[in-house]
Amino acid sequence: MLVTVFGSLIFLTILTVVSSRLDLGAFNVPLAMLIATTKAALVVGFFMALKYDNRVNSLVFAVGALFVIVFLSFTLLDTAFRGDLPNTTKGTIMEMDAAEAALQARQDAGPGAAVAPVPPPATH
Amino acid sequence: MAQPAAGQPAHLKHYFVSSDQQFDAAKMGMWLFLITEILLFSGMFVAYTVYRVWHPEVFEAASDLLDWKLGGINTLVLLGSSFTVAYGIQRIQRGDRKGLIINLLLTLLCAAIFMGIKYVEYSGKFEAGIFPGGNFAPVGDYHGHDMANYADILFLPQFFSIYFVMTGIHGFHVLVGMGVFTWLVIRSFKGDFSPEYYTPIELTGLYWHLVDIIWIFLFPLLYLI
Amino acid sequence: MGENGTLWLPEAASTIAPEVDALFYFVYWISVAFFIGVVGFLIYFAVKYRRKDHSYVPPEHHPSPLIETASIVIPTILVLIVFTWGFKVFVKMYAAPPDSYEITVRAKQWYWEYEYDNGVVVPNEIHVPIGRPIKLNMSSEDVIHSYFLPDFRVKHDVLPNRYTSIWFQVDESGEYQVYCTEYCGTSHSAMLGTLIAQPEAEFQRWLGDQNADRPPEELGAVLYTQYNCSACHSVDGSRGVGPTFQGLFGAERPFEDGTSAVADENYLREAILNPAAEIVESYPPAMPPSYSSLSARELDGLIAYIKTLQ
Amino acid sequence: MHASSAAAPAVHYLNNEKTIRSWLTTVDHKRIGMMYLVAVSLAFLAGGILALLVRTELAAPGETIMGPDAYNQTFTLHAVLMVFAFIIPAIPAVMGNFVLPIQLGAKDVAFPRLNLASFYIYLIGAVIALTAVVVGRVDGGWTFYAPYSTSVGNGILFITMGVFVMGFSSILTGLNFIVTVHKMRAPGLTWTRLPLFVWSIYATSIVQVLATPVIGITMLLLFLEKLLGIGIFDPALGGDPVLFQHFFWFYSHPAVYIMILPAFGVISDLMGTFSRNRVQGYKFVALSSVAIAFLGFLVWGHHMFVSGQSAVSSIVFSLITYLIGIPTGVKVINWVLTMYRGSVWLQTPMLYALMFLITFSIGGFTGIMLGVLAIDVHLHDTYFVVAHFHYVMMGGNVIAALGGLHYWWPKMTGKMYNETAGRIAAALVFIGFNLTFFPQFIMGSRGMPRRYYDYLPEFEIYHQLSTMGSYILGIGLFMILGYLLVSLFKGRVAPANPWGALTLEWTHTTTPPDPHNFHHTPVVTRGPYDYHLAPELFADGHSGDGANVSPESVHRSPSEA
Ligand code: HEA
Ligand code: HEA
Ligand code: HEC
Ligand code: CUA
Ligand SMILES: [Cu+2]
Repeated sequence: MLVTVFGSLIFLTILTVVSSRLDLGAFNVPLAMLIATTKAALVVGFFMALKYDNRVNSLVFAVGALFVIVFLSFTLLDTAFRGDLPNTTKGTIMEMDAAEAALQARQDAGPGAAVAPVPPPATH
Repeated sequence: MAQPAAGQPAHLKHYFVSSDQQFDAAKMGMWLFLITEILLFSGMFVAYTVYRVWHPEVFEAASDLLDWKLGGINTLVLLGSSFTVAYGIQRIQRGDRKGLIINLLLTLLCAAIFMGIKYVEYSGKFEAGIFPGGNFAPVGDYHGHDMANYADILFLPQFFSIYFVMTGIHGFHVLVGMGVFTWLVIRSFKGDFSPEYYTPIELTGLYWHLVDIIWIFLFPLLYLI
Repeated sequence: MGENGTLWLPEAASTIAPEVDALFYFVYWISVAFFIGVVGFLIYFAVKYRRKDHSYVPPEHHPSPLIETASIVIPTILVLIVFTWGFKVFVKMYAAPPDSYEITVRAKQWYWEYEYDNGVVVPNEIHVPIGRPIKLNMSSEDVIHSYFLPDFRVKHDVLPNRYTSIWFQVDESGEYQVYCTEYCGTSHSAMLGTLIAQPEAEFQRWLGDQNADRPPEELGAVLYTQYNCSACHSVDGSRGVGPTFQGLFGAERPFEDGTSAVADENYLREAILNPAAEIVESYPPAMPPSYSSLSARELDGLIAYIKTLQ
Repeated sequence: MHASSAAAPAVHYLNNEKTIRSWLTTVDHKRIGMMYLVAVSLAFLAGGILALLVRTELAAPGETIMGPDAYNQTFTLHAVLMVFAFIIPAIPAVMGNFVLPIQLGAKDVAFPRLNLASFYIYLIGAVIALTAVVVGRVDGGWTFYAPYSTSVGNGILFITMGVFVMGFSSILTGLNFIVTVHKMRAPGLTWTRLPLFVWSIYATSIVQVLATPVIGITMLLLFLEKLLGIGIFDPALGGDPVLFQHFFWFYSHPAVYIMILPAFGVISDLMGTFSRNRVQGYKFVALSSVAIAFLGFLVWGHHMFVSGQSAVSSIVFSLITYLIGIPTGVKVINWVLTMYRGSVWLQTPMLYALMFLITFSIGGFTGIMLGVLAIDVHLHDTYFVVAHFHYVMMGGNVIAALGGLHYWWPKMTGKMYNETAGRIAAALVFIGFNLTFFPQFIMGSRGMPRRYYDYLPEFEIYHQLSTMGSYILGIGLFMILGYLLVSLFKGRVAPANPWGALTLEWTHTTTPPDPHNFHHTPVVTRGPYDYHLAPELFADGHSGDGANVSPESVHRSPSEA
């Protein structure tokens, strides 16, 4: 059984690499996380034998995982909605200055260039 | 100090009633320790997510700078080491001491390969001037990317700070694991373990699998997406 | 409510302040009522059931489960009322009306700088017109500070690399205290300021006056207090965090590194703009670097002022 | 008290081995607890003296005894010592270590060597933190907000590492206790028969294990920020200083429950014992500890209402903040009801318990006021907050700890302290404490900001009252230290069960306890506060304080010793 699990883990690793090479738009990140979570579940369940272990240890693990989620989601509740009241700006001053400079640069470049979007820093 | 009463196994501490109780306690203790490790890493995952949500395009661009092939090999190596640990435990449960020792040595080998590859990755980055945070000063050519294009991207240094801190702490855990495995190999040679008593291996195994799990998440987050 | 407010709260000068105060006193009186209940029963029981017979064991008894339920339900209801109320006032407090008069605020270690839309820049003393909403757009040049106007019941942190804002409306002229409430270093407690609320016409006159030229020594004397040089430097010869200004001009200055120099105009300019360059003997390198942004006129003014202190 | 005291048993944990080495290398949970007692008392003493210096400086506006830089470092060090070196280990590591295994009927904690290691890790951490003072200035308060903390001297490197290391000690202690509670209970000791002290230490341990690692990584990141400029928190490098505050409070809000939950446990045991009555609503009180532990993780943002965090998160954090008041209220009400129809014995420990109910309630209610969004905007970072947290930490935890110390002192040392002195000191502490901190509420809500070295003349009267109060408080505390030390040499020999309590440490082991706690694992047949089921203690006119320890220890220990 350990061998089967190991095989699945290898397979999932390949799968995640392959899927990340494809452009799935918004789905790339969730898919990668889904695969990683599956792999983690396999390791926890079989290599660490939590599936056959005392229930209290599963509880311990679940509580640990739960609080990671709490930490993450409550922090995002701030950072993802920063500036929802007008008393705080969304972006930093650095970003605003950079955006302004980019805008200025495009205007200086003449009317034709003004419509072109700022090029993304790098491509896949 | 009270000695274990006659008929009790030598590893049983006097304040425990039975071997089972002692083993269960040790294992629960280890699981608790593991969740503290998870929460320790969670800080880094939160930092990663926050900056990624703010600047997704920067993080995508940055992850292109990491070599997914090296990361992928390291993933496989680490998974392999997890397997050998689990398999080694199965061996000792069946009384096969030699099998245990072989598997532990294989684990150590995998860990060494992992660290070797990490060394290659780190030194390559340092040469290209990729340092954490404020020291970020990219120069020259790195794996076919002209680093000059990356010099002024806002928040790119943050990605590498997170990269170095995460993989750094992870690598530190691998090193600690290697130390403990070496000690276990020595003890196995001495014949300290038997199907009745292999708690230290079981616990170190749990630790090692956790280190593997962290990497399972780090790999896609840093190298792929 | 007199000039000094109530026992618990200072004068309620802004339009939002009475709303905050009403909520404050609502929660306050509920808490007082609960507290009296708790302490009342506590004393009553402690006296009534005081141990007289040392071998007496009270029989088993079960107080009504109603108490358990009540002690959950009643606080929950109260708490929900307070929550809704508190959050409504909070949103109102931070959502500035669109027609607000905007002033830029920059926080530096350790003073406030205000910039009006006509380019006038003044330190530490802010003038605002009464009877209309004012919005302060704030940012910091160094560490986090916090802008606090107790009489207006508003406060917000002032962050580096991000703009935050507060707004208020004050309907009566007067002078109000400004505090910095986020720890920001040595002179955090001296990072005070004054807000002067005045009728629109008076305010406009003041704003116009700011551009009128003042003789440099006079300007320097004003800046000396406004920029908080006074927190560290005395003008009467006494020792503060930094050396006194009295008799400074023209004197021989010994430095920590053993060298020395004569305090001429260039030296003073350098000492203000780049305080870390030369550290005067027996003083800590505590002078903030933030004064490097002083304008040439302000510098001339300060130097001229120091010259007068012989 | 009329019952004769049992002669102290020939061999107990204090005298079974006598060398210093035997102390320093001991794995006995009782000895480790006592070593912690000495260590945290020193930390409290040091922190308290710094507090008195703070108060003296504030006795008048302007410079009184020190300059602004010295002041800023003094209050920072005061807070760091009090929080990390004193209050967090205080009850769990001292009384938890000493009492918890015995209350469980266990011979030791699950991992005794780890327990000793935790103690040394704590010491090392404290020493590292203190070197910060020597190598560079550390100011800015115990919250270490970036970017201020990374812009001052190198002391910050040491203090963060010190906190990091002390955190490990706290994690390991919590881990040890959780496993001990799960795996080491005596036969018959079901979850519903656990003393409430055990329940609360258990809940505390959960928080310690889950929250402390995050302060670890936070301190590490701050360390790297200072050392390498990694730009996660430093806005000059594009980092977000508010993110630091999330990291810090994700630990430090739950940490306030690490401070208060053990105090709740002590109070529960005291209320039960000194009312000789079941603690009312046992299950509510027990489970509310766990509820508070969990809810405590969801409210950290209430420290950041004016920091620039999003309004949505402020609103959510505010709502959950109030919810914590509810399980806490359940406890307070049940404690008061425990006296109802009981037999209330107003000995020194009970005086502290009653004092706790008063001061903690004030602290709690003002906490609720701070949780109200619109009110907190006005009160944030003023002395109102300072008063709030001293009411819950000093008036909550420390008062409870003093109660527990007086309660278990006879068990720990085998000696009784002077009761009259105890009552006088309790009164001084109560008066001094309220005089110190109540005026701070008023000046705070009138606008006096915290962390101020200097202040406007309008606040002078409040500051003066506060300073006077702190001296009275100091006198009370020094008096306690004095008579407790005197009792070690001159105190009356303590009876086995001076208070007539029912938990195992009083009924089933000697005073001071046997090195192995029990010779035979006790079998538990009743709840921790079932006084009506304990005829062996109270029948025949006994007041429970007699020598009738468990039959087996009394009858068998001499022959086995
Ligand atoms: C456990 C926590 C704790 C405790 C107990 C105390 C106790 C006290 N604190 Fe402190 N305090 C804090 C935690 C604590 N404090 C924190 C976290 C801050 C915030 C800092 C910041 O802004 O970052 C703070 C800040 C703070 C300030 C605000 C400073 C400012 O904002 O400028 C003040 C001012 O009055 C103050 C005063 C006091 C006083 C007078 C006591 C007194 O109660 C002290 C009394 C104690 C003694 C006098 C010592 C006597 C002890 C013995 C004799 C040993 C006895 C031993 C046994 C009995 C076994 N504290
Ligand atoms: C032991 C430590 C401890 C404890 C137990 C608490 C308990 C609580 N605290 Fe406190 N707090 C601190 C330590 C603690 N706190 C510290 C150290 C700080 C400042 C840190 C710093 O900035 O340096 C702080 C700051 C602080 C703030 C931030 C203030 C600011 O900076 O602006 C807030 C805001 O919500 C808050 C709220 C609460 C609440 C709601 C509780 C609740 O748990 C209280 C619950 C108790 C009761 C409510 C009383 C009993 C209830 C009843 C009798 C029933 C009836 C109840 C109702 C009707 C509601 N606290
Ligand atoms: C927080 C305290 C602080 C503030 C505020 C402050 N200074 Fe200083 N200043 C110092 C200290 C400390 C020194 C001595 C160390 C040094 O030379 O840098 C000093 C030195 C000086 C000197 C050199 C004095 C000498 O004796 O040679 C001058 C000139 C000076 N300051 C001018 C100013 C002016 C003008 C302002 C306000 C615009 C100001 N300072 C604000 C702390 C301060
Ligand atoms: Cu600026 Cu405090
Ligand atoms: Cu809190």
